[in-house]
Amino acid sequence: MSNIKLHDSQIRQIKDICASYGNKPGELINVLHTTQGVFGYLPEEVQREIAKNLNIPVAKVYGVVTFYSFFTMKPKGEHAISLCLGTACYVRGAEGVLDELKKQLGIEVGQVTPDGKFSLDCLRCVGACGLAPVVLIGDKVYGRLDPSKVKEILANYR
Amino acid sequence: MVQVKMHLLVCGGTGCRASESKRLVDELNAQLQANGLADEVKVVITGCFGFCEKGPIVKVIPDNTFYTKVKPEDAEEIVKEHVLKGRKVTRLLYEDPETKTHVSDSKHMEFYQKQVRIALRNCGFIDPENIEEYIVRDGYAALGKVLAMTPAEAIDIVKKSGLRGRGGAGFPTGLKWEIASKNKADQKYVVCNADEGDPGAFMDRSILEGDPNSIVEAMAICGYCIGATKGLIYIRAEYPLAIKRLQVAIGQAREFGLLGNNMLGSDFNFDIELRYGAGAFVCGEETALIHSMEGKRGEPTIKPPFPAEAGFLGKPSNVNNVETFANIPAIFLKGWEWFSSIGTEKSKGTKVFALAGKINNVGLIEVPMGTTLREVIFEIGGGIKGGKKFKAVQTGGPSGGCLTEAHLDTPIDYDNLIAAGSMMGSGGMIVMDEDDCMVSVAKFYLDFIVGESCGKCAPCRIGNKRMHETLEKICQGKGTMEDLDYLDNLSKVIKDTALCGLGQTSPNPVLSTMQYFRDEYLAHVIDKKCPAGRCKALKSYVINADKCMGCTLCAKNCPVSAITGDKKVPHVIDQAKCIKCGTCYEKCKFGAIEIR
Amino acid sequence: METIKLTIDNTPVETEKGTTIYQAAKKVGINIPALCYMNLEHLGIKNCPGACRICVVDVAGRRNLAPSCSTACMEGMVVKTNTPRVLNARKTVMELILSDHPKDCLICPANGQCELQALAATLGVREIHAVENAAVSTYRKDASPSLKRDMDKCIMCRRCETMCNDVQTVGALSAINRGFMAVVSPAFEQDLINSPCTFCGQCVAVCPTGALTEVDDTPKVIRALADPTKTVVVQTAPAVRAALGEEFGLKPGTRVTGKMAAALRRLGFDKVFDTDFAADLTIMEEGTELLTRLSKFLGGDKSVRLPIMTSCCPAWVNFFETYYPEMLDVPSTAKSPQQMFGAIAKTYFADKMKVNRKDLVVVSVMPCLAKKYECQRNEFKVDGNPDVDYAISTRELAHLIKMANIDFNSLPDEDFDQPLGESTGAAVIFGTTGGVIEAAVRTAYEIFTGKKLDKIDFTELRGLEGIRTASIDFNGTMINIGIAHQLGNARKLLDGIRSGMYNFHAIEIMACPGGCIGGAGQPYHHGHSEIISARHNAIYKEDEEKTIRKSHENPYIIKLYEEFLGKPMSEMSHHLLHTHYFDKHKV
Amino acid sequence: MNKIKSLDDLRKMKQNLSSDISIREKSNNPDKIVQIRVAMATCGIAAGAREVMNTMLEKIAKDSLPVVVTQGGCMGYCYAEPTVEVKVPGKDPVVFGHVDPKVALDIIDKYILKGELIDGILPVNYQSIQEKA
Repeated sequence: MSNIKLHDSQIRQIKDICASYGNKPGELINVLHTTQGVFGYLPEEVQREIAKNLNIPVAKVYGVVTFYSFFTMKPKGEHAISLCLGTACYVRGAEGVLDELKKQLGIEVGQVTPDGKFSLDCLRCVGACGLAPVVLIGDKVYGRLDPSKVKEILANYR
Repeated sequence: MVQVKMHLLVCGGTGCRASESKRLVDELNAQLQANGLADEVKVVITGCFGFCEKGPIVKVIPDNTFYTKVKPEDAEEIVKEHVLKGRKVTRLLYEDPETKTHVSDSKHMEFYQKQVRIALRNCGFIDPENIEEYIVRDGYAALGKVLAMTPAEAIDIVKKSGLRGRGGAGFPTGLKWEIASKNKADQKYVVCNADEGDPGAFMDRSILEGDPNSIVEAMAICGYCIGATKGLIYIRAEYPLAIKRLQVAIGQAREFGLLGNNMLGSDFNFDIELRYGAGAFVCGEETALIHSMEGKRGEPTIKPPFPAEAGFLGKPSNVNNVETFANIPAIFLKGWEWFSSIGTEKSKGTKVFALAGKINNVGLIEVPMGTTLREVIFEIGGGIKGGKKFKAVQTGGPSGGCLTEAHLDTPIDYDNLIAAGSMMGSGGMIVMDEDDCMVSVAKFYLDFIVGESCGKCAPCRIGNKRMHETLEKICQGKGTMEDLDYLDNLSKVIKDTALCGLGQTSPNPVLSTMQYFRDEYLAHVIDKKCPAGRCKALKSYVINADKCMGCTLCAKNCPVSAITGDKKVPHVIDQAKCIKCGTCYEKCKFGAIEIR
Repeated sequence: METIKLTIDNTPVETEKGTTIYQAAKKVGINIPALCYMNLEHLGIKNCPGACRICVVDVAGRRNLAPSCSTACMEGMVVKTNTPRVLNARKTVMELILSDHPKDCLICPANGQCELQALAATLGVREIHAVENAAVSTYRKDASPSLKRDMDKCIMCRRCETMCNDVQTVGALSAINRGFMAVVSPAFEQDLINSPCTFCGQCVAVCPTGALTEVDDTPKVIRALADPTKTVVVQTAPAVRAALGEEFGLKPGTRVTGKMAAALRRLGFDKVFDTDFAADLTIMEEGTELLTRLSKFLGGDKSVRLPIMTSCCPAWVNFFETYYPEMLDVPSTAKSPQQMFGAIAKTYFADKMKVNRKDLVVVSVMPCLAKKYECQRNEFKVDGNPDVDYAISTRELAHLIKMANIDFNSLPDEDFDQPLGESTGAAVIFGTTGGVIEAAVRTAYEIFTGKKLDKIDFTELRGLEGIRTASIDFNGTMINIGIAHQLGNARKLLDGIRSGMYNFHAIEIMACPGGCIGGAGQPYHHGHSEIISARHNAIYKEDEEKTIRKSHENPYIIKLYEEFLGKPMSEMSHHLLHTHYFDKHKV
Repeated sequence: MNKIKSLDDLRKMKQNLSSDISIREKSNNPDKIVQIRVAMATCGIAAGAREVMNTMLEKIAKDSLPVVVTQGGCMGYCYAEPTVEVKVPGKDPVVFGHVDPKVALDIIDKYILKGELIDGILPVNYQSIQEKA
């Protein structure tokens, strides 16, 4: 059933996270944020463990995880690429940048490259509209992009 | 003692930080140190100046010199020339797009001249991570005033000020507080909605990053008024800087006794906690926001009951957005008469707008209600980028609509925007030019809505999906007149039947573009043409034989070998093979490739 | 009480404050169509997410249309329920729902029972605007031993989610995903069998479409009936007779015991027996177990765990195995009547008939879907051969009767066969909440006190409130009894016991609203809870009319003990009629 | 820790802290207060402009005067450095030459505060304090 088996130390980590929020069901989203911060993603076993500690049905945990786009059940690439698709970026040509990113990486939005190096996601406005269109690679922001710059930027990470 | 003679204010907002403003600050400090000026000149990291287009910004005080697009490497020159010798670094000054002259004093920039800053009063002026600077700017004095009044008196002032909610629908804030104050409960909550989700809107983030203490103070005021001792700020997890600044502000306020028990010697107690969003636009809707804060799926529920009756954990809760709160301290400090003297008859005060899109001065501005779109776009915003023609401005985000040239002289307020088929929303303003296809724009918003619909009610869950599919069909050149009728009917039904504000307003971008740009829809449907040349399926690249020199560059670069022709002979594009990538168009040095 | 006046479709209405437009309209004969809305008033169950938007009406002065299910009446309100704007909105929304719904109505298990289908007809949907490559939401399908899930047919009414979480507190189902792909599902879209599902089937009972249905076992029954090498016997649970008639257009609450026996005989069952017989047997075993524990307890034995809990309800058994694994030694070890019947049929009766147990097929007709799961449990099999081969629901039986061209309503009343067809009034009331414990009290009282009961009816144990408590005077010893129906109420009761709030000697728990009469295998109530209370009354009427009303007086039970079992809780009884429970705790 | 226990505490705190940010407050409304610009080009600095500026800043801070001091480039009066330009609201700007710390204090005490004329005003072909846009 489960896709990964958690180590005892990981189970302990989750227990501690839940306990730090008083094991309160109302803190589920905070617990998920913190846990994803530690694990990078929220696989099934992690969600089961959280459900157990907060004493809520795992279906509810899964329901929450799948509702919010911030939470992911898949690990991200080593370099997580996020393209802003806010309106400002859109009207300044973000779609073309996206097409180029897909082409260069050979993956679709939401996927990870086979070597695990890059993952590609879209997000809504990051608020750097003055720099539109904007791409984030990890925490670094690349602004005022056009498709021709994509290859060059990716080269820094290859 | 050495007197500080100069302040260098550096924007530390998200936009400017993205352009390395952090490193710039380090570099400035290093240069000051190297030149023995560290004691005389203070570098202050402030919130957003609003002029994001030209970030990072450095403002030199007291002479108000306004440097734009400053790179860390420029620090040396600024220190050696301006700080040391009093000579302004001309090349970094803002250049007026019309007169092409350098403007050194921000007081003389058109961008700032028309603005009236109430909500943004401290943004770009104080160090947001230093509560003392806020206190010097009369911070917490409004709270002090309020604590000397009865809650009813204080609510009355908010009512008289005419302040309306800045998050969307414009519900009178004082009335909201009054309702919450009248509901009896053992516990009530003040909730600050900082889940700013409109793509292209970042005013709340800038306020939180630039002046977090004003929100803390306003929430405490609200708490006193409605009888709540707990405040919650629901903030997007995508705003790490705003979160950090709020945490600092709350921490400092607690340290100074401006949050906690017996505030300012009264018997009023108040404290604030942060709750994080997790990427769901619908959580900007207050019932959805409350469910999200409770650790649940952020699905809206039917109102009534309103949060003022049964909100967070079933207790009466007052939800206001960031900008609304940001106005509160100013109203108490300067009086409701002052506030209500600004603006139009039914919309008082100012509104912050995030200007973005095809406009010269992308940024954050605050203008009195009643300012016209023309003033905002052409005077403050500096007009359209690249001298292109203005086509439309989208206000209100995905819930709003597109307005046209005909609306440029309409004074902006809640009621006028609704009458024009749009809405104030949170204040995003996206400017579009002649190159933007309005069908595609409508499709863009629907795409957003489809991605963000919570899926609870049928009209929004399925209806918006069908609308999006229909728009896609039209952009593909496969649309029919029946499709337009279908869109029209669906839009009206969704407005009529969707459960929450998100759904009820989701057809607005379609309705307004269909109303104001019907010819563009008809061009797509009947002529199978996209007048803006934006819809790939509807455009074809054709080589103008008169201009083609037969250089073969296009043929060499075509990824699908759709271009053929001999050297020095005009080339031809095989339309069946062409994938319309536009490479040939970009590569051609003779302008021989035309889009039709 | 404060009342307000308004007009609906030009009809003046006076109603109490807090009434919704939907309810007020109903009062004056205006039935506003609704889809997600469900209000089981008699049971205190309500689902009103305001999600389907079918029930919208026009309220004068309002910007948009109002959902009548969740909009309270206001003084002076002017409501129109059938303007062109309203009708168009309703129809358009219905078209949208249908555009993301499979069009296989003709071969759908809910065909003819589907609320969506009926409403589409009412609203007059004739075509759906074709959108090129219109997406449809599809999901993993799943069949457990009891239920089938085909969420392509889900319309997000959320009724199942309400039942699973708010009413039953099982938490197997939750809304998942967002937007167009939002649906109700177990965690990770895994199979129900891997979830904490108890198979109570209340999700099926309320599903307005064919998204949630029972596993259809009728083909297996038809095959067995047609197999000349098999002896096929049938048992029918008490609640079935109080509801089966509804499938044939009879008024809810019509008892069809005789017609049912006749129909079963015509279907070809070799013997038509009654689960009620096994219910009487259950009382003998469970009652004796209660008395044994009680005497030890009253005698000061600290090792005895009280209260004793009934164990007839298979969903309840699944529930405490999953959620209260530390209490596995508390419930009675007595098997459910269905399984007791199977065990006796495949031993005592098979011997009598000189049939090999492998050639004897035991079919049960149950108001329940968890019974399908129960009869497949390994501990109820001998060398792989189950004591009960197939458990079909009341609905499936009705379907069999219809398929066999039997005109049910014109059938004569017939009796059950013997020896496993005789029952008492005590057994009949097993079909409703409070019935098992009343039956047990009738017998336990007489055995404990050695006195004859003057008054057989323990009305203090009856009713439809979710949790009921009563103290019965056993000749000076007060016996405290707790009753709960719906698993959420069971949880409250158990938590109350844990916290020391309650102090019971015996409790009865039924998973379904109203007990078995509200079981998930019963004819659909379609949100009309008055149907449940009509069945409730019918059960007590049947009891009243029985000549023998105490289990220990059933002559065939007496004979069974004499000939075969010896006495209650004997070694043979233990072997055949008692079971044990498993820790099924999962997250 | 510096708890604020009353509105008075808050006011006091504001008073104590205000000098730090006053430079920004003043620059916010330059037209309404007295502006002093000290020429701080190489020649000015060489002639002691820095000392002059610091003297003025100290005086202004000490007495919480509504005066803002900025530094400018060379005004072209190299013969008279250090030079200081003073603009009092409602009056034309004047430029003082050969300013030393003592003159600097006189400028503030006499010219700015009392409106008396003092020696050292340079001829009128000066630039305005308003930056050429």
